[in-house]
Amino acid sequence: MNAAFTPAELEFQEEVRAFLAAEFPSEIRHKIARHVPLEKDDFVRWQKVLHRKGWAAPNWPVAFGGTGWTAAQKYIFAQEMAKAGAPEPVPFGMKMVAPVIITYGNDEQKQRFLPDILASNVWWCQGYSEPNAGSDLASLKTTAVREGNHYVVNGTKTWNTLGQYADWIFCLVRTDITARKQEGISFLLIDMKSPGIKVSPIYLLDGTPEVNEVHFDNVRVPVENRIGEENQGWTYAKVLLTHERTNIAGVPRSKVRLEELKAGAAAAPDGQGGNLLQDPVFAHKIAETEIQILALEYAELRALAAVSVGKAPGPESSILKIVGTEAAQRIDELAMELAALQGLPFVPEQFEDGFDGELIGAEGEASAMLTYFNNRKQSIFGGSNEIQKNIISKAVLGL
Amino acid sequence: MNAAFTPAELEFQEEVRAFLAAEFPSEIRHKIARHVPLEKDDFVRWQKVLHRKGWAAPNWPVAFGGTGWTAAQKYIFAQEMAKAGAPEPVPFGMKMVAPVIITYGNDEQKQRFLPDILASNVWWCQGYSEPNAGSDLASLKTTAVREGNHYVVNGTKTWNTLGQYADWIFCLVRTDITARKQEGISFLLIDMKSPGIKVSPIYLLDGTPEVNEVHFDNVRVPVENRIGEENQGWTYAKVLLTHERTNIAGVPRSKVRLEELKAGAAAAPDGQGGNLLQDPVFAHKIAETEIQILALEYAELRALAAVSVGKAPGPESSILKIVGTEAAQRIDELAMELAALQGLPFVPEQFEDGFDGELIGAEGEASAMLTYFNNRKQSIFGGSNEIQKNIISKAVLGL
Amino acid sequence: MDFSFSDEQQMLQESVQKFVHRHYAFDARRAILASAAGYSAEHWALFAELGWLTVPFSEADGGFGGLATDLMVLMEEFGKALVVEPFVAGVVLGGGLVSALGSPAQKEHLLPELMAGSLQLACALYEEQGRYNLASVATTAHVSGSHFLVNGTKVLVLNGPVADALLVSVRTAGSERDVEGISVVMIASNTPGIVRRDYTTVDGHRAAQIRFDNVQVPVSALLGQQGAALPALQQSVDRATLCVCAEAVGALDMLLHKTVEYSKTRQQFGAPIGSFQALQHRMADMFIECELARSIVMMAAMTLDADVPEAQKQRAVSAAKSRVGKAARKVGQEAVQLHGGIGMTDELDVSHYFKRVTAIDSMFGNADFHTARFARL
Amino acid sequence: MDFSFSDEQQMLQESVQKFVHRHYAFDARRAILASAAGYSAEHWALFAELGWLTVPFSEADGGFGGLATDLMVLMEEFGKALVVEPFVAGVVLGGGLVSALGSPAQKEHLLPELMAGSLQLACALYEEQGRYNLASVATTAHVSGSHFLVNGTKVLVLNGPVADALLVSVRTAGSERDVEGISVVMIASNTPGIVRRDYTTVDGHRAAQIRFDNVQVPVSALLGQQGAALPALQQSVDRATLCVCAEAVGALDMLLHKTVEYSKTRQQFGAPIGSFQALQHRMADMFIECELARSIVMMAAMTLDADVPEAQKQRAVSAAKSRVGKAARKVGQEAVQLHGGIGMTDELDVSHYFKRVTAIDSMFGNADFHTARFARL
Repeated sequence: MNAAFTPAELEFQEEVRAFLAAEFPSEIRHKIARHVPLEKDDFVRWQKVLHRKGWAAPNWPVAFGGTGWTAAQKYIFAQEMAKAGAPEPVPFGMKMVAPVIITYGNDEQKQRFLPDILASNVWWCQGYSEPNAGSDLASLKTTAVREGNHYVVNGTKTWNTLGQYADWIFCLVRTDITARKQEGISFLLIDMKSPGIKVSPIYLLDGTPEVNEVHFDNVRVPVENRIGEENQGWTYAKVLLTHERTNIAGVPRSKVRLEELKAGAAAAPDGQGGNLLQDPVFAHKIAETEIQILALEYAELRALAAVSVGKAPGPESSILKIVGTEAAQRIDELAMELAALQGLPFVPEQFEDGFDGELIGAEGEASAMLTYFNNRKQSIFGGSNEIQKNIISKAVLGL
Repeated sequence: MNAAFTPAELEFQEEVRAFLAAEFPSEIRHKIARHVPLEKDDFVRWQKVLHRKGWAAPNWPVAFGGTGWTAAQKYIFAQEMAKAGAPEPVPFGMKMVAPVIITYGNDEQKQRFLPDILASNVWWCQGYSEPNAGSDLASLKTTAVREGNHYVVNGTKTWNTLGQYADWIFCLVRTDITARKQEGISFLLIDMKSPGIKVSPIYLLDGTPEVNEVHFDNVRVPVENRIGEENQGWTYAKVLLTHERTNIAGVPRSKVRLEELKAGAAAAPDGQGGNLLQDPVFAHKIAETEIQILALEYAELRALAAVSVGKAPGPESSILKIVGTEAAQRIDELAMELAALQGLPFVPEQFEDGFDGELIGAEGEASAMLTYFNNRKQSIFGGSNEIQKNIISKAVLGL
Repeated sequence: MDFSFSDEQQMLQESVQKFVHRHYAFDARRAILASAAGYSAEHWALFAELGWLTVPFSEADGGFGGLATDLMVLMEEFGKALVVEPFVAGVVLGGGLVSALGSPAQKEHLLPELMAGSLQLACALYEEQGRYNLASVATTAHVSGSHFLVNGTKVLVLNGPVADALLVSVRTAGSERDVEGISVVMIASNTPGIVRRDYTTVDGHRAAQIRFDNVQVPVSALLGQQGAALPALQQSVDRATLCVCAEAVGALDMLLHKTVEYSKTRQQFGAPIGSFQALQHRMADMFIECELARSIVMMAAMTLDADVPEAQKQRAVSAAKSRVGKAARKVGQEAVQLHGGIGMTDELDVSHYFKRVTAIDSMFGNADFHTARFARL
Repeated sequence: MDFSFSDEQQMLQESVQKFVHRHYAFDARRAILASAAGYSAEHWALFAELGWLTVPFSEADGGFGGLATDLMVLMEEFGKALVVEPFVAGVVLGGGLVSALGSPAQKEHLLPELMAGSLQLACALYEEQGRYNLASVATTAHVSGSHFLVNGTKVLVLNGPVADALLVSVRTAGSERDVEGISVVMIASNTPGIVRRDYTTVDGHRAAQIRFDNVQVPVSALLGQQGAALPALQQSVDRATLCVCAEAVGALDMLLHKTVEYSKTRQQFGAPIGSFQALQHRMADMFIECELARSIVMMAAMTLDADVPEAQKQRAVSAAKSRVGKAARKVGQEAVQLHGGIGMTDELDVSHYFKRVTAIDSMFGNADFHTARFARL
């Protein structure tokens, strides 16, 4: 057992740092610092920079453009990315549909889809959830009826994050309505330009339209866009749901945010002539959160190490999702407490690109409460924390 | 709405204070202060003092020896008792079996049993739980088979608090083994001197033998000792379980303990030259607990006020049990943190009557951890907090 | 000891319930939020007509009686409907300051107008460096002839955008956090030198950040004795705090109620989610939080109405605000979580209740601030 | 970065597992607890024979290697069986002080005996007024000729009742909480003037409160440089702290495991209680706590073995102790609660694990103490 990086790992760390310092676009960095929401172009631009370096998809097999990194290298990369404030790739193509295509797609599908995902030429979104199939995903109702060489798709998918930008969507659809719940589901890739698709935004409680409903009205999808066998889609979907747990805990990002929180507290007057970091109660809460994240970091490193010696990522990774979101949401709470009454103003123009007026509240304060609201989704989306606890109790504890 | 006491209530408060100052035996007061467990004689002696004053059973109907007090008077009485450190009556006779006898017993039973309970001539214990029927009380297995004018009782009851002192036990027994769970249960009063009864102590995790198992081996019980109808005992038992919620929250006692905790913290060196009450983190935890108890106090007062205008004590009173035990257990935690390493010594002779050596640790510290251990029972016994939450979700929220 | 509502309180409660039922459906509220003023002038006139604007004031001041328990009854119903009209900021806090500090002439001039609904007030009490400390006043008022010259910046002036006049805490002596030397002046909103940045708060109320650049105020605009305003400020803020606590109790009840009802209809895994024991116990915990919040707010209101020392009243208000903040965190988060994705949407009222109770925790001192104040008193 | 056990660590783990399986059933342990010494001399001899008593020591000192990660492996297995032999108090803490402070001659004299199991040590470091502050030393050692005269009282001297010699922190200069002026002297337990009050701790270990009344100690009994012992004291206590953290990880795992197994068999309402979702989620939470505790203890052990500044090591140990304390509270309480009444009884091992993890939180600084130390560093 050894916590230290090897010389080779330290060298890699330097390489990542140098790359980020040189290549991470300062405009994007600036936007993030000002809490300006990134647009499609920002994500694509940055992802293409990573692609040029060969670092677009650290977790793909080398044959398809992956990096072949060790667990330690992936950890270093994620950590340095977070420290530099560089956004993760939008996961729907790179981390969600690609592994399914790689594992279950045929050669033609691999050649057709993977290079454009790797190069960020095509933006994907997910079509899993439905209005009446949330945590109970397998109760989905969107149908795909075979007509010759096409499926005709009807139904509604929801919680499509950034679906407004998407070129393609991957969907779970019901191809056999007589079969039992998990059976009769197929996995389709659908061109968003297909006639009959309508995207309507859902406004979240902080006013952002980051998720959508996608409606399918007799959308014709070529049969060759189906992954694997008909009616076997649930098997592929399940793999996706337990796959790609890398950095699901969000530790590097949470560590950076915690440092920002401490800096903010040190700069925040406590109203009594001191600052908030000197307030023992607030400092205690920060320390507890920092300790939680430290524990989480090592839980993730242990999981990565297990994977790197060939063990499959087990249901234990559910704890990374649960604790990762809880820690992130705890930071949101503390940031809101730090902002105090200066968290109340809702001034969206402050977060628009090009805003150069005076901020209301200190840097970060004005967005603290909105971030708190928005991030409540973390424990709901991506398999709610309740579902994760069901997984732990069934698959780990055998209850 | 008015929080103030009326002049009559203030006068009553003075009367209670004067009575306690004059009549509460100093030997018992001294024992409690030194955390010496009270013995049977202590309880009986004090209860007889209350009886002479006519205050033994504040919640009984006046016809049977109750006080006829208003809700406010009962509140004042409970508060002053706690402030004086005077123990509550052992509940099994006064607060558990007596209301059942009063409500469902026949005249002969009332005359036979109630006066001796009121005068503390007879010590009762409860025979509800069984080793395999804990929270699921109705699954009890102790049988009572009718033979002429007797029932023959076989089985085992457990968690008999202070059963080693008891003259009588009230039991739920199964008189019809063919009936569905809640049916076929009868309510029997059994003389502990009956042949075939064996009491064996259960040692709890703090070393105390305060609970017992009571074994029944062909114990003959006269039929006239049955309350109400045969096979209708569950109805009577249920009433008992929701009845007598007065002071179930233990607010007066918790308030006194909190004051002791604050005094202890003010006297406890923090290792840095100050005391623990000056430690903002510890003071914050105390304040939160104090606020919780204040909220609980008013929740209980609201419930008492509702009862006093004729509303039945509802399932809302489950929150008094839950929050009352949580608050008490929180005080236990804080007392243990206050004691710190001085909570570790286990020196039982310090808590024996007549011990006059030097205490290890400050007053209260030496018992803090044991109290913490022992009081974990509060959320388990008397209808576990999980059962209370089931009651709330079913009976209050309609789930 | 008496926990029952008086006849007047019952009538007040019913009257608000009737109004809310008729005028405050979720869509109607949404239209008010989207309006320029951010509140309904018609509703405001109705509030005046129904006598609600007189509730905070004593009979001597021409009001309903000024009991905190009356305010509690009113505010809880407002909370159930998420009423956005600026009752607390303008009438309880603004009117409260006038009532506490004003001379007989000032009161006669201002209070009838306020109770009639024809005067909108806002209080500018908080500053960036001061966090929740009302004594941290760096805004200065220097005497210059028969005028004060006011300089400084106030944050989160609730109702600032629509107020006709501002009640501003200013330092007339001493240094930043001295408890002495704080005064309150009333300044017409259109006075030259006032630079206002209006905004909507996260929960849909209107507020402003206000800079005072050499604002000239006649010395007659002083409310109360010069330099001695802090106790009245604290008292008025405490009453406003009690009001938002009671409002939160109403809103929390709605969050619980809506979550329980949703859980009975929402089907997942072939059963209503309300049949899952893990969620049942969490809703039981929400119920407990709601009941404790209601109980402690009742305690605080009754204590404010009682003949007890001021410190005990402050302690009671802090206890209530602290516990309500805790309940807001817990019940709000659980309501959203148990609703799932739909609870995150703007379209459902649940998210609006969640935002309001969360915002309330950040107003007039959050849970930590009040827990510390409670411990100190 | 490497998270795998070395071959030696795996062998160590298996060797403890084998011992525990053979010798440490619950009843066997109960017999040890009831014995006069409170530990088994036979076991102790076996520990020595198996080389476990050498684990804390560097190869230079003749030990196994002295890695914290080795200690972690050993202690976790001890925790699973609730081993009561005084390994931490005597060998890790006592031996650690000798190793850190002792002269070559002292080490040569003491360490072989210690590793052979023929010497029992105890450390007298804490005082009533000092809480967890090792620098709060009021026990004095005044030089008188070629002797120190030691006066003062130490609390919670673990292993005190059976120790052959005591390592005592004394003040040789400065005032009560000065970090300079603290020395360590070794005093034979039978030295006149030592007044010992022996007792069992709540979790079945043996300890003593010890008063020193003009105890004469030769100056040669000084370990290390006079007045400069605090850093070594802190370092040794930190290693002992890591050990009890790892022990707690083992015990917590058993609490989880036993609760899960019990829930699968205990029938209530016609079903095993482990089928109730509310309890399932609570056991999932227990699992999470156990995994986080294990992870952070691994972090702390790896940090102690790394080439990093002392402050970072202290910070790592404090993080671990803080989190383990939290886990002990949560997992311990839940294990008892989910077992119900039977979990409260002395007869079931669950209550003994609960008491041990609870006691561990109170040793060497509780969760609050270490959270504050973490924040400060």
